[in-house]
Amino acid sequence: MYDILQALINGTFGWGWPDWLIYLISSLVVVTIILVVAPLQMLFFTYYERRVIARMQDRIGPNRVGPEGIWQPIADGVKMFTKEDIVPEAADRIVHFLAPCVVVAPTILMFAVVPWGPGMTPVDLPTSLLFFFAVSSISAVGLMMAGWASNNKFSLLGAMRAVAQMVSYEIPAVLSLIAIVMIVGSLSINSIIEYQAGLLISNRDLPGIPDLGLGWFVFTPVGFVAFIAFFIAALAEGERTPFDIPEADSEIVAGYMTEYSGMKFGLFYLAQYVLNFLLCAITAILFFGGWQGPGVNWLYAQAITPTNPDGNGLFNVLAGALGVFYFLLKTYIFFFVMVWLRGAFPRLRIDQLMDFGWKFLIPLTLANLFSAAVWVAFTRWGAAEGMLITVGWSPVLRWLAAFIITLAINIGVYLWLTQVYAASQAERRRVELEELSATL
Amino acid sequence: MMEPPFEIEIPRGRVIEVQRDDSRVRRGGGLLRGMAVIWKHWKESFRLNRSYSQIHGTFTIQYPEEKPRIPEAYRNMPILLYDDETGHELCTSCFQCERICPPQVIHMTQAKDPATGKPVPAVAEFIIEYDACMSCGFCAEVCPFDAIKMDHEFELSTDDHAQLTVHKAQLNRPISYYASIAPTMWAEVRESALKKLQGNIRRRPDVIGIAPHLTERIAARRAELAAQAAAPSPAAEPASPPAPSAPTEARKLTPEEKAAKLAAIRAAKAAQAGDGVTPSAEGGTPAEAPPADDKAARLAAIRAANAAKKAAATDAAPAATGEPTTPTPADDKAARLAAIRAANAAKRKQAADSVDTEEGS
Amino acid sequence: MPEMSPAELRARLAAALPDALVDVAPLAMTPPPAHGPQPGMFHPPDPFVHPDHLVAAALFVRDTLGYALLSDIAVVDYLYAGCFELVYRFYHPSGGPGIVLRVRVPRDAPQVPSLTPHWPAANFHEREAFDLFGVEFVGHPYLRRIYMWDEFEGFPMRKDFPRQGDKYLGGDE
Amino acid sequence: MAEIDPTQLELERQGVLLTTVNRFYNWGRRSSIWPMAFGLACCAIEMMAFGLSRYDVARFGAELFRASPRQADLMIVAGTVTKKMAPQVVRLYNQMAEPRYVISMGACATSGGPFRDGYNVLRGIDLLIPVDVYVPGCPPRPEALLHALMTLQEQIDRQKLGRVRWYGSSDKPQTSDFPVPTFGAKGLEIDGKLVDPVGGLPLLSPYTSPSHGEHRSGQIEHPEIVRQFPIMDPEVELENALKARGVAPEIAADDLKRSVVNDA
Amino acid sequence: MLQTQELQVNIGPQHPSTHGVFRMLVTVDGETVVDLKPVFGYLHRNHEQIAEANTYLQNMPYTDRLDYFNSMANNHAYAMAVERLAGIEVPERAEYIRVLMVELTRILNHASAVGFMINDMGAWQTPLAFGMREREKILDLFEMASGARLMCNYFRFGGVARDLPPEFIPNLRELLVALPAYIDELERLLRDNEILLQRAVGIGILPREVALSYGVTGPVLRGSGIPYDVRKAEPYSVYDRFDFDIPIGKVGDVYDRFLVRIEEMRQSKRIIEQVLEQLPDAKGGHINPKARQNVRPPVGDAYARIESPKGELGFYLVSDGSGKPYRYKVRAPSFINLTPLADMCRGYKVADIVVILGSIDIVMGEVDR
Repeated sequence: MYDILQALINGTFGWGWPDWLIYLISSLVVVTIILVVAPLQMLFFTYYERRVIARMQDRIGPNRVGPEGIWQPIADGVKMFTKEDIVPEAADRIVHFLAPCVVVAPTILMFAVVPWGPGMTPVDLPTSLLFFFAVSSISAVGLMMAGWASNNKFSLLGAMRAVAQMVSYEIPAVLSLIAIVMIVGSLSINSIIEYQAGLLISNRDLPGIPDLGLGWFVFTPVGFVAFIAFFIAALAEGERTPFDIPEADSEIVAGYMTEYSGMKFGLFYLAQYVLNFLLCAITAILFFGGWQGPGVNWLYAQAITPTNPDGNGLFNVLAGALGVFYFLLKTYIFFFVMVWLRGAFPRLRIDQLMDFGWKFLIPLTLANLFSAAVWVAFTRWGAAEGMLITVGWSPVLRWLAAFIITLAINIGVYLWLTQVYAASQAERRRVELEELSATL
Repeated sequence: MMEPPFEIEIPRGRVIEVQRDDSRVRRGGGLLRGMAVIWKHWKESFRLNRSYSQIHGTFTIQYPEEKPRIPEAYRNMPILLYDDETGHELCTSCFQCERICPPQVIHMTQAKDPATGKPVPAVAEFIIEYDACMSCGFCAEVCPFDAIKMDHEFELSTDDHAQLTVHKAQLNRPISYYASIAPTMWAEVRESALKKLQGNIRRRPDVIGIAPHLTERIAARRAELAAQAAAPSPAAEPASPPAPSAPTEARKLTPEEKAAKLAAIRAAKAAQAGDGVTPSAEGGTPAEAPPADDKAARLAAIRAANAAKKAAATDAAPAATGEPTTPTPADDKAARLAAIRAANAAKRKQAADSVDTEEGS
Repeated sequence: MPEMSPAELRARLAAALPDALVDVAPLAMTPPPAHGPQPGMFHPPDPFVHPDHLVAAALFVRDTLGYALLSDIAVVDYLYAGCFELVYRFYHPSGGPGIVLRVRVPRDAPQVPSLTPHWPAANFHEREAFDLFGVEFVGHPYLRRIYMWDEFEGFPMRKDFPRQGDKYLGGDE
Repeated sequence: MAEIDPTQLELERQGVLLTTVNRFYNWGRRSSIWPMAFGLACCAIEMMAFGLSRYDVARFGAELFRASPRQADLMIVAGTVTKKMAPQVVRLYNQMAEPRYVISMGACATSGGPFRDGYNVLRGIDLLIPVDVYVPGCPPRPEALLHALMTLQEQIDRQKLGRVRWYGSSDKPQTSDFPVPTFGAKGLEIDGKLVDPVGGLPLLSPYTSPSHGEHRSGQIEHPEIVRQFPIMDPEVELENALKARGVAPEIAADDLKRSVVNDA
Repeated sequence: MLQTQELQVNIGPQHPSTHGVFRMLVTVDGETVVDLKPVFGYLHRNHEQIAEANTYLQNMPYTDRLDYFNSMANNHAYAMAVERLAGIEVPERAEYIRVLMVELTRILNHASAVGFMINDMGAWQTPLAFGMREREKILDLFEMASGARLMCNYFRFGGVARDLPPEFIPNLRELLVALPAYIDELERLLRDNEILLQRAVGIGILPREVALSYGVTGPVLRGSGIPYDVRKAEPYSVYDRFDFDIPIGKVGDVYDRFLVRIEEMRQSKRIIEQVLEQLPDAKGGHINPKARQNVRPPVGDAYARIESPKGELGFYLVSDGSGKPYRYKVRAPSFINLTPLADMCRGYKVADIVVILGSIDIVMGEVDR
């Protein structure tokens, strides 16, 4: 944004405004866009989810408010804004008020590092991935505040579950990302996206692959396993089925939200769906190339960029539009998968969820980390690093070797882990039964 | 405790143990299969499912636009029938329904001849508490005169509790209305019901037993006929041209007109449905056309015929009376209601007071 | 499928538990009408057990005869005769018709030994009977009202509990 | 909404702003009525059917059955309200945030229905909380419930922002708490007074429907027809019952007294 | 060692997943259930007391409201009890129609019971929606025959209220095409589902001796491995003329009950097909006994029981010779099946309680009556 404004104001119009002013203007514009886009995404997501899940249940879903029910989320918003705000007598008023804000703020903040298209990153931090996950953990504090301030058993139970779940699933999420980070060698989201140019194979791994924007990580064994692990962890972080335990309404009414009404509840709702959007988006970015897709890079190469200030502004628009299109398409597809899972599955119990996270997902991601190391060693390392086997191999051979070895490792680990996990579960059940019969 | 004999032989069948196979190691295949099932539902949901043999497709009936298929036997709330032609109610106040009603929501009083004070086989007031009716249909089942029938109308929601205590004026429906919602069930009892009605009409003096909103019209018509009979005008022609539209608009819709309209709409819809299916039946193999189409067409024919009949009746009725009905004297009723309400309130207050004193003592 | 007639059951019980059985006279449910046909007396063929030997009889039925399904405990309030009758119904797991034991207790002191400690199936039946009829089951571990709230007074299924509504005023037809 | 507020009329005449806001507000509320996941008896099954494939209340934007009363707009009282359950229902209603609506679904919730002669059945939920829409039927078809929802939407359309009961300068607090009955020895009590005895008429008058005026609940108003609710007088009743069964009163003199039972 | 404190959690009575108004006082230690006390009565609507003031026929619609999923089954048991008491014969065609209706009821009950159980596990209504879809079709058939969806009030003493309408049988045959497809689909969706296995296998185990001593019946008893089914154990109506199997479970956990219900749906479909083969035509006798409105049985008592979808449903009637039952007692399967709930839940997690409760498949109308 800054580049374009710079080029537009000082270049095309030649007004010669100072840098800080342009920077200020561009920041304001970006902030405005984020603050408009985030709730819009949330509104669209609620509608999208209700329609899709209705279709899965042979129903129709909201279709009477506006054309095909498209204004439904707006009506919900209007209603929530005007609904009475109740603070329970026994609640801690200040914390009760602050909690939704603490939950919403980080989710909006996370938008800052999400690239929407080529050159369309609001803030291009060199450690944007770290920022993203660091900020996302803050909302756990808000949940705990909400649960505690409500002074309700169910709220507290729900909040505790939510926090326990978020904390424990952050580990597999981050571990699976480290595999990607190792391969890319950077914590910047933009460089991760740029790495995924190519066609089925990234052209950074194997130079010379034509750049169709399809060299996604998910096509590699390491990336695939990381994707699955990350997506499962994302479901848990976003409190989606089968991990929607914090708000399991058949067990603990509505979880930490039980005592919230009106717009405070609306804020939780907003935070949850915005978080879902961001998790879908980050999945699309890390494993499915984000805005990468056929044609984007070609268009962007002719646009105004810091490296190419003489480009054509029209191509900026075109590349941006195409990039945003690809990005949103992927995001929505992931959200569809989330809804699909919600339509299909019951939920796990909290201890089973913990078991699954700690006993299955974390070992799997650790093994995947090892695969990533193998991948890096085979494709990147040379004699200097002490990797003597591959000296003299052609890049294709090196890539193939890496692919086969990591594939074998990952499949083997997966099969072994399922076996071990099943055995451990059976053992656990046996022990529990023994305890049970002992107590009876 | 004795070990119970579990080896039980069962006549004509086996005891089968369910297949659990829960010792198998599972690797997510079951989850994927479940997702495939859901995907199929999502994919197929873009077409409609209206058949009993299908499990895929959108199953929703979009209610306010699309009316549900209600079978003839459906029973919601009881209604009282009166004869279209004579205006006489079929009910003779035999108290059968009041006696059988399980929640005791039917209340009625018998009409009395104002001249002699003797009871007449007709009902003076008939009250059904819709708010407690359990829709069991016993009243319709036991009624020897087929005067009380179960309605199909279910759009009865209201914001006023008092409206759910329904009096005779709101309960009255013409026979033609019932014949339009339940043609075969009415056809079964039609003969005997009308015969019994004829017998009862003979025992009813004056306008007793005539549906209240028709009373004045019929009284006027009778006076007219009497005058005609007195006057030597043999050329009088009862059938007259269709009624002028102006009074029809001014008046509230009478039940017959409503029913006729309803039937007409239904007939039109049914005809539409029939049209919709016939070309396909002709185009494709006729043998493959589901039996429902055939049925629908037949139903449509019956309904259209009914509607036509009713339309004729509606045209004739206003013509026969010659002038629009006036609403029943409302002031009188309101005054009475107010009196009763006051009495009730007093009673309740008294009861409360008595409890108060009890509490105090 | 085992089948056992009431007479056979009575014989088995008399052999095993000689004190348990009691003889009862036929019972009139309602006061005899002044005119018209007499309604007849109620005299079921099933064995009547003395309340003190109820547990032993029930356990005999379960453990020796194998009727291990306690299906039902029904209480009937014979207001005119001044007693409660408890009808215990047992079935055999391999099928066949059931057998019935009956117990009569006076209305003014309805005390029956509880089956629940020996046979948990009786638990809710007995609590229900206590709530609605006020039959006290001696030895029940948790004899509380099951349907009505604890503050409630009276036993609503007894025939002399006040009734409300139209039906009760019409009288028998 | 019979009388028209002159200021409102004036404002409406002057500009469209307020009416537009009003309409927008009503539109928001009418299009997003979230019911509470709360079923009592038979009607609850039809209420579930009304949320699922065949009837699909989601079309009206009302399929999000909220578990928490704080987030729900609509309480569908679906089924018999027993005296044991009535305090819970009132408590739940008190927990709901305004604007809140109540649909009394089916005969039992409206008047006690077929079970109104029972000793444990509340004769109409409108004795304790105001009801917006009554649906007769036992149970009403899901379509009838959809119709009730549409009736409720029509009611919402007619409301004016300035004069609904939870905004403006009403002297009542915004969530005027409805008294929660407590259990007594002979029926429900409010503030220690017997209000719904076992036997006899309830000693409460029903709340009027918020959108409506004077009418009271379904008492039959006819000089010759009286519904018999004998007011309970335990001693007289006991005597009557014994007489009807031909028993001398001495036999079961203290039958109505609660026998003392130890908790083991 | 960490000191833990036991906590009292109150689940219900308006809790979203307790199948109506049911309250459980749960004592938990962490997430583990230490003790559970069920509290009933929130739907105690005095069925038995009202029934003793009604005539025999007037009680028929009240029985609909006992187990409001299976009104036909309730009607059947009550009609049988009165027929036994008054010595009324039932024509053959009416018997077949009765069996047909009750088996349809069993299918719709199990379809929705499985759906509710999976809902309690946290599925977002999908299996329930599929079950309710099939249920709607069956309800359409009920409506055709009896005039009402839920509260059918279809059986009369000595027959049924009216003969089947002509469009009933063709529609039923169409439905019989959809039923196996639905059951197969349900199995594909859930049977091997890893999440369901995690939630269901080994949860809520009720060993068979314990099940027997608690007097539970129906799918709960059969899930525990005892093939007790009143239809076989003491054949009533015309059930001795049909071939069908009794599925039993192995362990007695939630999963077994789930599988038993699915298999019973298949068996019910088999029975319906046999009914359609054997159904005598309408000339075999009157099936609409209008004359039986005022039944006045002689002094005596009678007990009739059937295998309702939830277990053994019995009616105990005592007649004093008048037109009203002197005593009317319902032996409600859901009520008795709740007896072992505390034992089934003890030692499991709080989240399992609702699943176990869902697997027992209770209806509060019958529990509290």
